[in-house]
Amino acid sequence: MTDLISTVIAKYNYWIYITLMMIGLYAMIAKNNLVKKIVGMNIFQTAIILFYVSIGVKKGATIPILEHGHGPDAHHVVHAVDYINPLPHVLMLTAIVVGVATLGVALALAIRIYNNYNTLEEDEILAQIREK
Amino acid sequence: MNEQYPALLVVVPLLSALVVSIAGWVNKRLCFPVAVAALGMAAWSAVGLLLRVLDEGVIVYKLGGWSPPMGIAYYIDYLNGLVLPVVSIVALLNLIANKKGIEQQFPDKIGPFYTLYLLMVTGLLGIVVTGDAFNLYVLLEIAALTGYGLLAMGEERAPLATLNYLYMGTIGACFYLLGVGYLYIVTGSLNMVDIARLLPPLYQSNTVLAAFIICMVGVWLKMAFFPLHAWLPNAYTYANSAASSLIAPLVTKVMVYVMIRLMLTIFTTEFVFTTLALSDAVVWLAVIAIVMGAVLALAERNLKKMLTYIVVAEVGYMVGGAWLGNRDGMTGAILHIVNDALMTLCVFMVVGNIVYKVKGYAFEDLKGLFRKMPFTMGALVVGAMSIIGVPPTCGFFSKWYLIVGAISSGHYCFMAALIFSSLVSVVLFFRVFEICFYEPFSNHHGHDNHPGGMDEAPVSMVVPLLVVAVILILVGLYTGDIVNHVIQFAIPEAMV
Amino acid sequence: MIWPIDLAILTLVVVAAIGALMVKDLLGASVLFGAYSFMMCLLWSIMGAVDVAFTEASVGAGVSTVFFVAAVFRTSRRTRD
Amino acid sequence: MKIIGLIIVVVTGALLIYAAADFPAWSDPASPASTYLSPHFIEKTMEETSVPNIVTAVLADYRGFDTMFETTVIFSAGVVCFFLLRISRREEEEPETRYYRHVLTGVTIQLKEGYKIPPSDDFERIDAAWTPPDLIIKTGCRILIPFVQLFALYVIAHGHHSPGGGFQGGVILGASIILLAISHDLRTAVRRMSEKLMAILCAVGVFIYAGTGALCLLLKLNFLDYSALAEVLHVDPITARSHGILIVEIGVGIAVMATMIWIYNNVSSAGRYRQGL
Repeated sequence: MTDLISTVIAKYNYWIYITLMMIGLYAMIAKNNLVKKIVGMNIFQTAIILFYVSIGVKKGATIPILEHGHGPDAHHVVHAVDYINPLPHVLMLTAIVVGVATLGVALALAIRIYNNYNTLEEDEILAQIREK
Repeated sequence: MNEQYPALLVVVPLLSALVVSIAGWVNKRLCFPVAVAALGMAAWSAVGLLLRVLDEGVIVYKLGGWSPPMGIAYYIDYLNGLVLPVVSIVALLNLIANKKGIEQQFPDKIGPFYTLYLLMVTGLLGIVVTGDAFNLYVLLEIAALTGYGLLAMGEERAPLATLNYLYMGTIGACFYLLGVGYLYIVTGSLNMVDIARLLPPLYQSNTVLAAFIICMVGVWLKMAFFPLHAWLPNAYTYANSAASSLIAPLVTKVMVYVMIRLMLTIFTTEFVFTTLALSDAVVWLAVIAIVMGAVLALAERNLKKMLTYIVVAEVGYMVGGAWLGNRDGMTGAILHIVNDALMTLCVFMVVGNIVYKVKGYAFEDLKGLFRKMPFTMGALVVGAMSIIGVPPTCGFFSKWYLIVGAISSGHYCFMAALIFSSLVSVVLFFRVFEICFYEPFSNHHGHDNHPGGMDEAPVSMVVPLLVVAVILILVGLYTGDIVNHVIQFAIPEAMV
Repeated sequence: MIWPIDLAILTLVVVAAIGALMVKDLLGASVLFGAYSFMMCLLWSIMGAVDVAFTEASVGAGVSTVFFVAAVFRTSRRTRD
Repeated sequence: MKIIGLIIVVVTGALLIYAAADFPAWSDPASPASTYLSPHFIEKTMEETSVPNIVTAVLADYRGFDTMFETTVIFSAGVVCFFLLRISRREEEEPETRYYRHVLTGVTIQLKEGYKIPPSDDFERIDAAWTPPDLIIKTGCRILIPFVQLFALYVIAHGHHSPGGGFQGGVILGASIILLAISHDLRTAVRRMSEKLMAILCAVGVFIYAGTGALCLLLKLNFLDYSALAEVLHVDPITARSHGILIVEIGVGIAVMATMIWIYNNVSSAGRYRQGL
């Protein structure tokens, strides 16, 4: 039992990212409203970003900006253990950008659909298509 | 110049997309020549690269001058060396063929259309050429986003179909990203070759297994492998013809390429076929995909939608072939990427020509088309023969390899599915030919000025189509060379 | 990093996410989504990913929310789920 | 659909939990991710690129190719939104009655079909649903916007030494114009930043990035190898890398700013460019 609890606590970031991802995935599959699905999609994407950022965390390390000064002794030796892993951050900057780009396109599509059918509920739209 | 082909391949379409985007606001007539020149340059680089690969073997190109595990590198080997020319040539021919159609459909938005077109090709070429797992994700998203934009401009139902595609595509891409994250957490690397080097001691790890499954599911979502195919038929059917004849041949095939790349390079055949016991299950899924694709196509009374279900069935061919786990199956799958891209292009271009002239693609719109558009329908016959698998055309040869692979690995059900779908294709296409040939042309649309006479699509649309039809036959005739000089080296020695 | 704060914000993130999906008004959902993004941004800055947090603050909590509100304004606030 | 969704979610969740069991412990300094590539970045960044913010260095140099495509993604999103939503002038039905407002007196003039107003700066075109912007909000935003923009420029320029960079700065710059559009109306914002300008700036921003890369290629080194710029800038190769990063960050900033405004304009007016929010 204590084992289980310690695993749960030791990796709680990972459990939360799984929870968020599943919330987003469920919303994307099961929600009926198109904009709600887009909200779900964004939650899904941010959950993955949370996962990547969690990879980068390092105990006892500081943010990945080197301490530096100017002058003769500016370049002191840098130890890798003192700084958080920067690579996941770089990747996630890209992923955030991709997320907002997808969001813009998805909203543009939703507006077009609304102009055609005057509703955002998927079942109402499908009913209108069937009527034609 | 020669050493810079890998960069030029991707950068030239990208830069020209930007130029076209600006030109669209200044002088619209500049867009088309710039786009054609850029894709011509890309095709030239792609062919040059293939020749260099044949000469020298694998080419590594370091972007930014950083050596691979640190920076991003391009790896061009026999596998993507073969796929690159196909992608760029398909895109080029389709662009030339659709000039008139694009001007007819989007008179005010020519600039943005060509921009998106070029960016899409950039994305696809980048996916094929890159050697970095994360870079692949970014390019995947470029290809996807521009694809949504292109597909959504079409009939009234297009935006909804595209939005569904967007949801599915995003889930797929995110799954792939998550899988890459899992690989990163256990290996610490993002470079494909480097990951493959670090993975073997970790083959028993849960995380690696989950990474593989998640990546595969993500890629299958993107390529519309059977239970995950629901977005594809509507999205491709309701789109405008220029976009659907670019996206239908290329996107699914490039995703199949990504799957094969994951299986052969990142995870290696040893892990996929020996450590995992999934290959039977996936082949069965492929069987279902092929059968369902064929049956659903049979139920359609609409040429374009019927073709989209054939695309679904063809994806089943390639996934099944790749997962058979032997050399012949893999050869068939890789060869089928090439062939299927070309034959799907051929039939979708035919639909494009028909839409241009007749303004419809339901079966009743096709009546009497053989008399009206003989060249277009001639190309349709060649494309259909290739999809069915009639010998001189290329479709026969890849099917042959797939069937040989199925027999030697003992998956007789897969062989049966292949033959079943070929028979269904015979029925499908001969039904179309019957309508086009025997029933008189009906002019209820009122576009026909000379009843009974010939009214072919413009020369600029017909010539590229005929070129594609000729290529189909040529690729068929030179299959032996392609297999012996290229594909044979693309498959690792370990695979028998 | 102080783990109680981390844990508290993680909980708030989940609450905001569920709230954004449950609320029966799209404008409310957009605003809750903004709150969710902002919580995420806090979480990442706690984890030391300052650049990512900065980006999320400007993109997720800022521009994305504005896009959502704009789109909801152009369509409708009505939702059944 | 709900049941299918639930099943899929449970299966996927189970797979993810199964995978998480074998993860290295959280925040473990000895995990592969922290010991394989990242030490090189952390320890060598300063001597190889002379940029103290490691994230900026990796983003724009080691993995600069990713970032170029990241900018391209945002550019293509802008183009897609325009392509999907913008209603071209020919399709747009010009309303029969148009409204103008005399700026100095605040008098609203209604014009019937066929009448035109003499071209002058005293009149501004408004929409039927136009309401005067709230004085407090209007003034508050006017005061705020220059500072927002200044901060954005700082973020772009100081990306080498502190969190931030082209992307964040570009978003903030874009947000300042979006703030103008929200607090006044869309027409005011579009008058400042016309649609054509936005569209061209998007492309120019990405072009600066890709063009820098292509310039390196022309200088006989690999694509995006900024050390090639040393010849042009007359500095040593390492400083050239630092300058190269600044140049591409500026490109990213321009592209992102323009795209954010472009997307907002199209989404908030559904492509009509009349009233915004």
